Amino acid sequence: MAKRIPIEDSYAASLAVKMANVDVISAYPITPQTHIVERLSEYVSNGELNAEYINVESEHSAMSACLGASAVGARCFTATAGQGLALMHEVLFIAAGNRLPIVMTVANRSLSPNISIWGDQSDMMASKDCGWIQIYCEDAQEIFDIILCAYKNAEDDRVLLPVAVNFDGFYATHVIESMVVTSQEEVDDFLPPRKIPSFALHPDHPTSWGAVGFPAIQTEIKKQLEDALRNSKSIMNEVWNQYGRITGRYYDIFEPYKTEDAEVVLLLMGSSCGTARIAIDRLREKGVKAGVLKLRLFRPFPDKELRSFLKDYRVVAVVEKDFSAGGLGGHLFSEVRTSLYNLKQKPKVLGFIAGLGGRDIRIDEFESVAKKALNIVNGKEKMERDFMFLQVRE
Amino acid sequence: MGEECKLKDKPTIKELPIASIIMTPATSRFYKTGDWRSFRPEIDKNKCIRCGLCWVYCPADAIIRTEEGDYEIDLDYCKGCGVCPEECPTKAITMVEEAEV
Amino acid sequence: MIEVRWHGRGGQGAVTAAEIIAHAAINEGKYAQAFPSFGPERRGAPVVAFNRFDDRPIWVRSEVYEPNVVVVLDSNLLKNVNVVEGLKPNGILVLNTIKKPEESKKPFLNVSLVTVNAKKIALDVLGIPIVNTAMAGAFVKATNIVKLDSLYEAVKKRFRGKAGERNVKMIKQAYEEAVVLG
Amino acid sequence: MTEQYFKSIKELPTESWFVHGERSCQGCGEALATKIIMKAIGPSTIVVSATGCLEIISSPYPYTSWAVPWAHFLFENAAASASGIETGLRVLMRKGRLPKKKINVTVFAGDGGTVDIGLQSLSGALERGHDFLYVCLDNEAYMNTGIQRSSSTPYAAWTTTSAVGKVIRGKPQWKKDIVSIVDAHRVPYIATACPTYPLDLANKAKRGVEVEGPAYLHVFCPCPPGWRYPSEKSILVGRLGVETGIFPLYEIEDGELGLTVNVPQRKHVREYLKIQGRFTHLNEEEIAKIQKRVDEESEKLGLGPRVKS
Repeated sequence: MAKRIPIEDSYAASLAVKMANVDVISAYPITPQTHIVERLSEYVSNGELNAEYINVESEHSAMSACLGASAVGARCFTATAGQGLALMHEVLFIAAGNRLPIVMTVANRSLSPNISIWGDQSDMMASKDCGWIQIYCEDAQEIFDIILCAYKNAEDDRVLLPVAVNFDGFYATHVIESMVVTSQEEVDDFLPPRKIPSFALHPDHPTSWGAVGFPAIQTEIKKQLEDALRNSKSIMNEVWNQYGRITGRYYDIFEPYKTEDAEVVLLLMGSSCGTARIAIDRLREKGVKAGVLKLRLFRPFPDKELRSFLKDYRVVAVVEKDFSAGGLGGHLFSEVRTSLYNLKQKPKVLGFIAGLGGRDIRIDEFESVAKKALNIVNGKEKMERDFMFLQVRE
Repeated sequence: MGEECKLKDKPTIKELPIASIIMTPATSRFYKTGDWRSFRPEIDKNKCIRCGLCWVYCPADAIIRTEEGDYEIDLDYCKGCGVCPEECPTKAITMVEEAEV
Repeated sequence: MIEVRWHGRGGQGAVTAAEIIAHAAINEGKYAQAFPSFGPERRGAPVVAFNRFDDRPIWVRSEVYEPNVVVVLDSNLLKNVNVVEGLKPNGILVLNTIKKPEESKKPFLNVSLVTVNAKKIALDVLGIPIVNTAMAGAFVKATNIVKLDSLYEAVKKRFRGKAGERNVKMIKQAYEEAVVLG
Repeated sequence: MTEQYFKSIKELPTESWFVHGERSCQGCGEALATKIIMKAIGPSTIVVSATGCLEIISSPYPYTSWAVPWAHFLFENAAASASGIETGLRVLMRKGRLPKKKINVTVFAGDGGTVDIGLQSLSGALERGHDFLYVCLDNEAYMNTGIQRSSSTPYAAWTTTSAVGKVIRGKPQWKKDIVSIVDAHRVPYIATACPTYPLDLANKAKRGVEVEGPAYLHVFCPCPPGWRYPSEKSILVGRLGVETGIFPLYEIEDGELGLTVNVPQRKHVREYLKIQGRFTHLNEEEIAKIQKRVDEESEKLGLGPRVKS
């Protein structure tokens, strides 16, 4: 068993970015992501990382500088959170549409008002349609591994898409825990320097990027992106398997925990998955057959995989730290339910919104959600709608 | 002009290059702006002093400097703005109405 | 699993102490977490930090509500903060105080009390009243969660050179001087 | 005095890197300026365009008027994107992944993309000191969207959003002095230019890419439909802008300001204003106000006295 080292989650991200040998880092400080780029700045200043760090004047420019650097063939990194991601919003689409394999970490943070530096997933969810591959991580090990895989996946000729690696602000940025570090030799072997595409911006082969998208071509342009995003799923699996063979740590689109005989499945993403697993253990001690499905990949959305996994369960309770204002509850809930809707046999899908603005979700709260979902499917309890807010003081 | 045939303003999704990047430089030379014109400039070679002002001032890049140092209007691209006769120091250029087809 | 809550003030190094001990535990092959109370607390304001220790991977990521151990870096906090809130029955309270051990025991009859005059040690060794590593020494005496040597290694990694040596001395002295009342 | 890279217009290359077939309006000052600048800086260039007229007219898919690599990403981020391009090239060359070569990273943006929505991005890039040339093609309004007022629109000018009415007569504010703002960043090279003076423009563009660090070129670009004058007058309008002192041509290299086109005897601003439809509503009082301001500015710059009219 390889030796684990102590590391703060943020620094696990920085270390992966360093070991990925990025060429350009362009970032603007925002809590709770700042530790990541502070450490990268140190690496660059110390000469431990042969890269350029662009101290931009906003997140909009952070992503814009990544566009330029990535378009000439550089491996680029940025990190942001909350308002920073919101400010980047329009630029995110350009990165995806121009097929630039930028990797960005998002230390998921609530959106203002009121100003909240604390974690929830509403930032990325508000930009979920930007064309990026979107992955949610739980802990330092996963952050480290997924970032390395993200570059490999993003830069694959068959993909060429940006990847957002999400993890909950503070809960998965400011915690010191332990992880195994893949050796630099293994990383170099797995992830050689980025191959500069033949169409990169360079005077030796002039190309024109971002031409006017007349009505006659915009449909094809958008569908081309959608196809690329859909296709990226199988390549991601290839990459994860390859990484698994090197490190022994395998990743998949989702990760079930004690779901085999479960009567209720909690479905969620991010740092609370572990807390939910503890809740499942406790429920099982009390005779409640519950399980957790941790979803790792949010874009491209794994609807097929979820259909085949979830179809025979009785009830699925989606717990998430975001919601669509005036819409149908949480974004994840909406998409899970939509994925299952046309099946003849399908579970009841319930949505629970919790953990907004960094509010802690306790073990007993996950237990209550599982019990409530069971009660509802058993007709012992009713919910006004299929989704609800938890943790609201009435 | 084989290259011209490859330019499709309505490509299928498979023909559309990645990220709709235009892979060939300067393709607008296949788009002739000459038909925008109602008046065409004509150079009187006898009056022309070959100063090159019409060439440098042509906003449409539609005046050709020949190897001999002469200047010719490239009617494929001339939009007929009228800048060249206006700026010609010897009044060697006049605008002539395009004949109806 | 052992869960710990640290009480201090912004700038006293409670978070650093929690981190150093987590480092020591992980380097011994244990699983550990250290994290601050998440927020923009400024210098001087009351802060808390947390630890978890276990022999198996730690999944839970909610805050610590029922600690096994509470460590207080500044006894002035006792005036306004209920430091033993949620402390498990038979839990341990590690207190930095200038009072005699017996004098401190009165309000904390249901917990095991460990006291140390960390301020004095800090002034002796560092010349400034930064008590966090001393409290880490007292914490180890109270719990035996990590070996002293592991803690020395972790602290030397955090504070290079002379500062590291001085902090090792702090830990050692606090470990020796801490009084376990039970 | 500007470095004389080109001594006569005939020394400009025959070849173009901003080529014909572009779809600018007849007599477009912006297209003309771009053509001349590209001739001056040549093919080893990467261009970033901000959203605007130039971007639209030069890239209707599948047609591009660029013979050099060109990218349009967004409206307000051209300087930041160029920062990334410049940095990316530098690091890839340092790491040996691209052959070492001088590449001129150049931005073309309109006045809106520069003085309004792109100002923050520009300021950031100037402060960081990227080695690039930023060209602002100033046609004094949002022409691409149909002649709306920008902060670069001159005082009293009509635009579709600074309408001339009974209460308000055109734009009530003066034109934003972007050159001074850029100068406050202490960049190595700043110049103003106008395509009516092609040699001056070409030499300044070349100087801009030759200096190390950020260079800023502010180009006065007459716009026939936006300024309301016939297309053949584009060169004349530019000339009158310069000869009246409305748009003086100078450069600031390492903090030293020098006029590059001297105007020994300034014409009255009326000469410039009267040929443009956007100023036809001006009364004597308004003209006098403009003249007074131009007189003050001209004196500071050392332009010649105004001819009596």
